[in-house]
Amino acid sequence: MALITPLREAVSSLIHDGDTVALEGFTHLIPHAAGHEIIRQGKKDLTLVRMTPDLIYDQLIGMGCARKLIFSWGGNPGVGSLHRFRDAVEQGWPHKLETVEHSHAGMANAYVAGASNLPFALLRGYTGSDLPKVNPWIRFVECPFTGEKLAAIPSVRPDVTVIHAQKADKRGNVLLWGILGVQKEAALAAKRAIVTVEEVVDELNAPANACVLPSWALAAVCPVPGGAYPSYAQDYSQRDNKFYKDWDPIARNRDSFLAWMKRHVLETEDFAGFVRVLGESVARETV
Amino acid sequence: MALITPLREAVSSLIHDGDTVALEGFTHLIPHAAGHEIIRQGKKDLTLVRMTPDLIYDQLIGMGCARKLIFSWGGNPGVGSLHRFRDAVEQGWPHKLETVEHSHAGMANAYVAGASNLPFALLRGYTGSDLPKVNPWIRFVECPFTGEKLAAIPSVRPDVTVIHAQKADKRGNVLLWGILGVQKEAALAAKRAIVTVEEVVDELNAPANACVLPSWALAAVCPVPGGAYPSYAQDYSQRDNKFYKDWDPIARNRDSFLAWMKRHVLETEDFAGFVRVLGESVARETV
Amino acid sequence: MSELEFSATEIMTVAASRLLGNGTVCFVGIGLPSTAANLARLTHAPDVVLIYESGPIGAKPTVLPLSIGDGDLSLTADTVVSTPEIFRYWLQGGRIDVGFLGAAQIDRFANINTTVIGPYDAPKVRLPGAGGAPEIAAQAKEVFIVLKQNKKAFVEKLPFITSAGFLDGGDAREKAGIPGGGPTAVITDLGILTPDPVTRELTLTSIHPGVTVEQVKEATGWDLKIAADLKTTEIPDAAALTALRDLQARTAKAHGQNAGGEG
Amino acid sequence: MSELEFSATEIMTVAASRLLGNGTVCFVGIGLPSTAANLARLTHAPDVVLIYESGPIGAKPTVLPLSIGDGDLSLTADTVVSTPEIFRYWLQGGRIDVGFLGAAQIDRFANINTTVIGPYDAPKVRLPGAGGAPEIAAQAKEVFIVLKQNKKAFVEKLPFITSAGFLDGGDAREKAGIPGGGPTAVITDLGILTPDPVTRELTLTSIHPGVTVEQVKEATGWDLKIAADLKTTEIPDAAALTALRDLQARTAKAHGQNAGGEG
Repeated sequence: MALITPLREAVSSLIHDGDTVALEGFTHLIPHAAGHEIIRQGKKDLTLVRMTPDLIYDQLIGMGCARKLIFSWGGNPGVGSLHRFRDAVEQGWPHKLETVEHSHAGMANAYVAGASNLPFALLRGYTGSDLPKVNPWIRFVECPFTGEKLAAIPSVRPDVTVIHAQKADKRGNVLLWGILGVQKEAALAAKRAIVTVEEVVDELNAPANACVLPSWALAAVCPVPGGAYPSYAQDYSQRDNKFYKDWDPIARNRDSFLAWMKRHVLETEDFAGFVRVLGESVARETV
Repeated sequence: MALITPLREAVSSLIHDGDTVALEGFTHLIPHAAGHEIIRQGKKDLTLVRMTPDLIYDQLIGMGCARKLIFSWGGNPGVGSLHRFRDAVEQGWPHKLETVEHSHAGMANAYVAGASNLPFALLRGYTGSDLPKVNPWIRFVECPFTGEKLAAIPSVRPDVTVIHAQKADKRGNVLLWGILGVQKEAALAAKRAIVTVEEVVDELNAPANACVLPSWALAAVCPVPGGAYPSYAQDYSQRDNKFYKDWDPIARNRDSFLAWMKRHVLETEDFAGFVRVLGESVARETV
Repeated sequence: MSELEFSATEIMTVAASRLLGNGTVCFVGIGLPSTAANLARLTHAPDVVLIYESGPIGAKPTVLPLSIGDGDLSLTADTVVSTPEIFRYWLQGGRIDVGFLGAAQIDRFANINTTVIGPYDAPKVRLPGAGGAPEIAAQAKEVFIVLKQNKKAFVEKLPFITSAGFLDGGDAREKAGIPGGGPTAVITDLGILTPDPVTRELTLTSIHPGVTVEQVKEATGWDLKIAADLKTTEIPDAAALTALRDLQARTAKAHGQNAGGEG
Repeated sequence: MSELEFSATEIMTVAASRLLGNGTVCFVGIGLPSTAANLARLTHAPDVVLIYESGPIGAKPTVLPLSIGDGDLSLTADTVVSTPEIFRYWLQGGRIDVGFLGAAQIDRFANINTTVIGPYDAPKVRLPGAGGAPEIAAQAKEVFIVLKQNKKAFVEKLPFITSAGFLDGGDAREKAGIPGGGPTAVITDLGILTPDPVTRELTLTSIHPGVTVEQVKEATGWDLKIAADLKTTEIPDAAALTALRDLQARTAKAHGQNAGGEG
């Protein structure tokens, strides 16, 4: 049963050094506040899983939280490279980052297989691609009826999945809508699921067949209004496209990255603190 | 692109003798009107697929439309046996019926695999059950990573799937809600999907992430208000529980069954005709 | 609270309902299991989570569903997902605490048959078949089975094992690689049978008041083991009986009957 | 209709857009493919069905999405499903007519690289990676690829094949068991390349007005084949150009920029 929990407590008690952790959200509903809290608490040696490692993973990787990354597309959407990700892969800074690389179809199926408690995902995929040459976790199985060869990859079964959603009710049932990505599968594939939410309401009033995650399937629900920033929550906030562009020069250089992280994340108490300091930075810029 | 089509035309042009046909609906939204139309048009030699063959398949089987049945639970829900189904299996009347028998988990996964264009479904299933001894289509595969054995069954890929839904818009996009069963998967697993609907509206006004089947994924959309009867359509009609009970004595006897089918289905023009004659029968009874 | 008269079916239902702890996530079959599970929800276990294979999760029906897909299940649920999702993410996903099943026949190791009486290819009676039971029996953390006890139902050898209990007993279930814990209680109109911790043979551990051991043995197709410390089942308290009768009265009023099935 | 001046990117975009027939079901990548596909929708192909991997089916965005998960895609779609469903039921399900991709690098058989420049284990440049491309390239009935033509992008040998075109040419793709028909057009800022029906080698079959064959050869890292009946690409008509510019102006106003990516 998910109790309504402060984010700091949830991250501290549910995420351990060495865990496999998935923070999911497909452009929409990316759990940035939770990523910051992981950095603040100095979690180490994580195996990070995410279809589209973007700014949130650039920050986690640059701050040395990750030992390994399982992913299918790593970039700053609409802008270009993830400089911290590239620095880790190309130069081993701040330390070497092991990567396991899939396609989106592979990752999406691996989450489905994880949620379904299957050891592997079965898909038509990777044929003709060089990915199987560099990823020993892509194998092939034969259909016992037709003899056809199909791709098989291990399920994703994170120790912890973190997602952001629009609403929870007081019992900890969660409702999300709009672009859902792989969040439901990621949450159900995990041993422990943490959900940050825009607001806690008395009644969800979910439409028929909406995407609801029942409280008892979750480990913690944490109210963090705006906690997807600079990503967005449909019907609550807009994506801050400018921030994605601004991130490029900040992350390009190790020192400017570290200085930014220190000021905005390490030296702020929580997400509200981050928002306040970021506001100050933006105000200063625009003077 | 699904054109709005009269049911008679859709059944006549899209369902052929010998086809594999799935009529799905899990208590809710069972496409009874379409079943009647298949009987009226005297379709033969069908391989019928359905998780829960109930009254609709009892009628199709009793009228000799089916050569083979792929299923996982065959009964009159809440009442007892399907007498026509049992007569076909136990006595070969009106002719022998081949059966391929699964569990619900197997069938549900086989529809998912069909919709996913995979040749087989992978599940943890059937272990310890005698079903694999009597169904050669249940096999086992090994996980290429863990060596674990998992069940494999062939995908369901019907030539035609028929479902009933609440609404279509004028372009033929379909919206259904409430208990969804396997209908989406069944429709997408089929070469041709026919959807009968309660009504055709200007705009679906579907809630976010509702179950919508786009027009271009369907072969025909047929307005048949009440076409799930004696099953129901949430927010449109109630299940006629009494009819399910009344069916028991009608179907128990070959002659009473044939007489009922003749009067209510063969000698009526269409579903509206069926409803009219059924009303007369009920009125006569209650005099 | 004063005592009320009760029927054998009532004590069976109340006894089954008592086994469901509050907050338990329960995969419910239609019929007796659904009655017992909803009675639990309406009495001592308000936070029990009822999942039906047609898709409702957290259903709180006001009357007993006649079918597995009644509208009342959908309208009162926390969410309604597709049937494949129920079997894939929720049951196979390992999220079900208790699978609550009925059966046509059962053997001494709590294997159940709902497929055929007689040979599969030339059945004497063709039963409805497996439905969700094989995977519920295999994958729920534990399984409760509720059915009336008589020699036709409690048989020495099943003509067909639809869903596995403990197979041949002992560690046969674990050896077969079946993930869930298996049946922990068989609740009948005569008593409660639980598997011996080592042999896994069903043993009468509780007998309903007014029933004799001889009666139970007589209703069982094998030489039934009786627990040394055989208990007498607690009689249904008035609150539970009243809740059950109210539920059935509401149901009869809404449906005109009180049976149920898949489909 | 009068003629307007146009840029190389504009003729590329309009040429790509023209290839999309009305009613086509199109799996759209962010960036140039999304621009071309939405231009088609706003001009000659109002019933084109745009599917984005984040989940929207039948998206009709009023401005170009900056990311694959923009709210505008969700709000204007016929329905929004999960990402696994997009890849499983819709792409792998064989329901996509046209996969519309960009690329970092391409070879003569229209294989594409979006993974690394240099060795995989010690890359000179780490590119974003595969995203949805390998399965889009494999499973869509046909594939259009749109990218700017230069020697860094059009290379003799790819350091990494992320997504298969025709592999080594001829029937190599079919032999590998790849279901979709593969790339049928590569639209660049210089012309349109299409695979030879037998060898499957990309051949310049249409050249944009004002561009010379020498220029195109110069921008290609292999000895580019030129079609005997080389056509000149029809110039963008004023209606298309106006629609494109309006779309981009609306987009700039809404987003402050006009790039895009997955994520």
